[in-house]
Amino acid sequence: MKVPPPPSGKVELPVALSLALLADMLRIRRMEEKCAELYGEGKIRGFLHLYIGEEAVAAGAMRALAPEDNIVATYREHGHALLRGVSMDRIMAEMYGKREGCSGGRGGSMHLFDAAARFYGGNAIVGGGLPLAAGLALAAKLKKESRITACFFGEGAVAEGAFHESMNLAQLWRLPVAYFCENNLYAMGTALERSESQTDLCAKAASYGMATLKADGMDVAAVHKTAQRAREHVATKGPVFVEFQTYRFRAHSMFDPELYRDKGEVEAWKERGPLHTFSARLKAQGDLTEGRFLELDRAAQAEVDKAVAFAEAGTREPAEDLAKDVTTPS
Amino acid sequence: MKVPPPPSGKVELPVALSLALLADMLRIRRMEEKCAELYGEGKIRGFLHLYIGEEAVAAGAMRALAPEDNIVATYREHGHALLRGVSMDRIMAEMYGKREGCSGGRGGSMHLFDAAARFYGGNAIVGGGLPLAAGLALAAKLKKESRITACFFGEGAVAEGAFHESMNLAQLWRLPVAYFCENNLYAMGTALERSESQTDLCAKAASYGMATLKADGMDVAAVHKTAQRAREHVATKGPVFVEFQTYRFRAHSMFDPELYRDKGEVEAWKERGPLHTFSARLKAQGDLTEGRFLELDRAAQAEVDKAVAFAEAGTREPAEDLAKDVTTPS
Amino acid sequence: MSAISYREALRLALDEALEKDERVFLMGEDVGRYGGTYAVSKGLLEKYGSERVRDTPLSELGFVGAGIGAALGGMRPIVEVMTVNFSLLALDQIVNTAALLRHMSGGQFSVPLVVRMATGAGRQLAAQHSHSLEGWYAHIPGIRIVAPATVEDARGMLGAALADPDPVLVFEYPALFETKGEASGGKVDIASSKVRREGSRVTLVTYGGCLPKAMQAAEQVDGEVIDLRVLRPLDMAPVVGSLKKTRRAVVVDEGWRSGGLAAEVMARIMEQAFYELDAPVARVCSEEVPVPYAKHLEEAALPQTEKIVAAAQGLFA
Amino acid sequence: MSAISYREALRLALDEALEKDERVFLMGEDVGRYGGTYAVSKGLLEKYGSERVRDTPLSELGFVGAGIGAALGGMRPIVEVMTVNFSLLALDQIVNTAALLRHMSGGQFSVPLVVRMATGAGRQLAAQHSHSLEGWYAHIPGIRIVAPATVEDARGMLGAALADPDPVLVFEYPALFETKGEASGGKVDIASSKVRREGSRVTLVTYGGCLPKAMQAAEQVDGEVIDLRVLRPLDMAPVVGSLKKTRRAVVVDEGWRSGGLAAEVMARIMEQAFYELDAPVARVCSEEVPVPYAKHLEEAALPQTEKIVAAAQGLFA
Ligand SMILES: Cc1ncc(C[n+]2csc(CCOP(=O)(O)OP(=O)(O)O)c2C)c(N)n1
Ligand SMILES: Cc1ncc(C[n+]2csc(CCOP(=O)(O)OP(=O)(O)O)c2C)c(N)n1
Ligand SMILES: [Mg+2]
Ligand SMILES: [Mg+2]
Repeated sequence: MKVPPPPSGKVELPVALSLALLADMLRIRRMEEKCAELYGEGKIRGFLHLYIGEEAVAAGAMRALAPEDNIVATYREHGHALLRGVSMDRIMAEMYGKREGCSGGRGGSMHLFDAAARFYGGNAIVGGGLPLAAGLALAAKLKKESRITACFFGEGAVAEGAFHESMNLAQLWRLPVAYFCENNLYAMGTALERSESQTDLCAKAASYGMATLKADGMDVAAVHKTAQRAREHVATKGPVFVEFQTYRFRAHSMFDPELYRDKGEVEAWKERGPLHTFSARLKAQGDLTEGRFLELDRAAQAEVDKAVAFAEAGTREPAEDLAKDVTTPS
Repeated sequence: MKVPPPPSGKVELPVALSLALLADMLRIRRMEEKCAELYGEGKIRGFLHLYIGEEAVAAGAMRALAPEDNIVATYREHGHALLRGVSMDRIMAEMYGKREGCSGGRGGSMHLFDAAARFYGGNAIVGGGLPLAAGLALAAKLKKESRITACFFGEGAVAEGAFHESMNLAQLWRLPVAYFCENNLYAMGTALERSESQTDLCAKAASYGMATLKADGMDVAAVHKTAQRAREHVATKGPVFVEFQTYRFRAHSMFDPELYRDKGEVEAWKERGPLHTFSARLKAQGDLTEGRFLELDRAAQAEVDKAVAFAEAGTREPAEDLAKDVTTPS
Repeated sequence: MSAISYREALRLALDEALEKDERVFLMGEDVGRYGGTYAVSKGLLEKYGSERVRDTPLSELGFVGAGIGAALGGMRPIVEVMTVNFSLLALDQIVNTAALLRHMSGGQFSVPLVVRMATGAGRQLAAQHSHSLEGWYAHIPGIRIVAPATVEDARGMLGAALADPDPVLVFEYPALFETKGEASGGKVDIASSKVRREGSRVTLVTYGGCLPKAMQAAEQVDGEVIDLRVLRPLDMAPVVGSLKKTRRAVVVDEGWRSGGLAAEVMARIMEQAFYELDAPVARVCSEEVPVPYAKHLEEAALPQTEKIVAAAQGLFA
Repeated sequence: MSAISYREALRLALDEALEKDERVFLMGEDVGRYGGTYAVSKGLLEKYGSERVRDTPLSELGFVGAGIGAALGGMRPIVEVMTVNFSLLALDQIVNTAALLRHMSGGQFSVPLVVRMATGAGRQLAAQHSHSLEGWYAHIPGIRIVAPATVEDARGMLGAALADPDPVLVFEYPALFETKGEASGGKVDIASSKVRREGSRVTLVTYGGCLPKAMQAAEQVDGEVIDLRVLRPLDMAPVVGSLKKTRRAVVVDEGWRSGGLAAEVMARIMEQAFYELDAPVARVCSEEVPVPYAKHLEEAALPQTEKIVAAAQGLFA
């Protein structure tokens, strides 16, 4: 597969927004780099799926959504949770398995949740979130609420029956749901062309009669504008499917020996990295100085340090409370 | 929905073949009319799904297939089994629950099977046969056999995840399988436009990159030619999806009060009935006389009478043998 | 108060639920225009419209998942999966999402979802349409499983299920649809087992479609019949109580013998009432075969009154 | 003969199966290029090519169904469903097709399919990745369920499963993947339970990932350990035999307590060895909660050596 040239050209966004998007991406990046480190130290366990390389998608999309909207995500959702407003403290504490975590330590990396942020997880079954999102959208429609539901998922999920059934229900019932497909070209070690007879994902979505959009997922500005159009479409017309073309720089999870792709491909994609290409463009057009960049980076780093301290200081839920929250106390 | 005009025009088939197709349809029709009667008498029980009105599909398709091909069907499969060469005696005995039945009385109407005919059932889970057919085709491909697998299913199955996953696997792996969709416009009481956001089923299939064909399922000649083209395509190029547009004249099953469609629609479709329109066309072009028709009809009727006698005379498997065939005796 | 059928009771319950609470809606295959496979929802589309009595495509995984989402979104969906046989297609959403969500989210998200489905054999529908898997579902923490066996419960359990903040699976028994009985319309609990017949020689523990068979058997063996009603969480108190008196029990369950709900009841008796027993508890379950079509074979495969009587008598041999 | 790991034994078994019989092929998610989620199939793609070590899309229902079809078509497919958690998506094909087909067709079609999947908790993978549902599958007639708990069985059971004309589900235990042991390469049966340790005070019945825990506990309580190995059909003879000696038993099972396989073992003991018992059989199972992420909570949720010891000692209280 040919790697497209890096995102370039003028960033047509207000400076403040550009800087905010940059800061968002930095916050994810620094947080996850720390997570990788903590995993090495055994402070974080279980599966850990890093989003490194893909930050532009969550960053660009999340700022296009409204506070009343619902979010559904996958096991690769640290970035989405963070940018949706779940504090880094609570995310980090969750990865530590502490009761101060955003899921009380019960969920871990793959199951971040936050009711206040309308962040519905954190789903470790590939494709599992898609019907859920349709249902959240159905509820909003029946209740005549203006919120939309945004559902993030990987391109691997497209092969699942759940994708098919959800797309059909969403379009048939004209549900206010945006399906945001993060196409990073691989599902674990399986490349898109070895899992889909039709690799044009928008063509697949269009076969349900659904509106589709596509954007360079390494370009946060392009993502943001596309997500805005998507939200507008959903709010006024009906469901939409958006393909964000992206790439993960790290292994699938901490267990992945990465036998299925060569270093050269990864390096080529890194040229397209959302952080440095966006920074460079902003600098080129005078919207960002190196000093400002370092400031943002330091802030992100400080947030990470604080989050780690918070998590370290967190407490363990007593084992006697194990059975709590299996069902709702009456 | 507008009902198209009845099939008309010259039948471009050898006379012998035309008469054979007519005889095939008559055999199904007479057999099933008898089944309905027997159901009324309590001789047949459980679910009984009649194919009346749709006979042209099984008739036209089955004669396009080779003896080595595999067949997978649904619970509405009496016609398919019969035309594939399962004797009417054994079909009828099966509906009676007799050990002489083609499934030893264990399957009943929904589960006709015949190993010799490579007839793999008789599946009462909507969509359940589609992955199975892909697998049979995969085996043939791996074994470099020339057989294809033909999978019959209703348009209701298109909404199932099993459809999606099977279409993708079939096309991705270029499996020698023909998906024959019998679009009779209803899945029980649910009209196609209330179950699919995209009602053009060929467009759906094409979204997997699969070749598609479409034919008037009330015109046995059109079905036959299309099925021949389909088989040729599968044998030489890869999988194919065919939509046969048809209609069932009877209720979904013997329990259906038919609240969901009006009599007028059913009557309009009956104008398109495969038996009388085909007979009329053959007569018009001098390929069929009323005498010949009556002869064929009497033969079919005689076959039915014989089958009923066979079933009546059949024996009951002793209850002590209940656990037989749960697993393979070693 | 006059007698109505089990089917009418189910319909009445749906009607009342839709009437009472705007958040309630019914969705599933053929619940609307067709009138429900078993005619349970007949007339409701006309009364409540197609938004609230919503026909779905054949997409069990999709619409059960959508039901979970709608519940999270503030609605009170009643999702009908036509029969337990097809629910296997939706199992992932039921187990991996509905049942786990509250715990996984640290108690943030309850899923007030009701899933209804028909279950059981006995009408010659053969192997793929005759499963009794409610005992299977009863293995899963985070969901409640109810099995109305009387007209009163058929009427009352739905309302109780809707009032539950967590997912409830309601298993309905086509074998009982023509049964007549009184339905007070009063509240019923979905927490307790109930003694349906007093007796002194042997305790017959059962639920759902086997209840009438157990009642008939009880006549012949002076049995005390306990209807479990709620399969998860199990209420064993009446069983243990009865055993103090009878000291013998037969568990009757239409699920296949190995690993069916009957096994769990036996295990609980082992744990909670071992010293009360004068004989090992026996079970009458379905034989370990896919349910065959032929009538006499199907009958041989399922629990029957005579088998229950024989098992009860066997305890005194 | 030198010790190899459980993982190596699984790989060896696959390698030998592919080597020996042309009809055998392996298919599943990431079995090829990735090398298998647990590195079990590493190197096999290179050796046998992508037709015989076939990566699939994320389509559990589809490729398990395709495996059934391929088996019917004369192949000997080994289908890997990465973990039991995802097998719920394929359950319809396993239960409604693979398990029923032979009976439903009056004995015409056997399905010589092997489905492998990883199962169990213990690695902080949280609720959706920690199920132990092999006991659930053991409820279904028409399929055989095997649970290799030793390196020898990890190596030998696959070949035996492939030789079985009917569907066999092989449950593999990541918790045991690093275990070392001898693997003779000789034939093993997939029909019998085995005594893994002799003892005289109490019988500990278990299988799969709990075997090492039961073995440890046995040291402390003079336990006789029985590894069920095959969960369907169950071979109770060694259990009953052992009970004649010990008169007490604890069943250890990582499934949730209610309705787990342990319940079935207890029910069978009730039926077959009631009069041998000096105390009610106890069970140590997973607590009835979705498995939590936090390490100490996960540990509290699962069976542990100390709990087994305590349960065994409790039988003498
Ligand atoms: C139903 C299901 N099958 C398999 C898995 C194991 N698995 C976890 S992530 C993954 C790949 C998913 O790829 P994709 O959807 O593209 O998302 P990405 O990881 O690339 O973000 C697989 C196979 C799973 N979690 N759920
Ligand atoms: C998975 C599943 N869901 C529901 C049913 C109940 N059911 C049986 S036939 C049917 C309609 C199928 O319609 P279609 O596929 O169009 O076939 P037709 O009956 O029209 O031939 C339904 C809903 C089933 N058998 N299997
Ligand atoms: Mg991906
Ligand atoms: Mg149809």
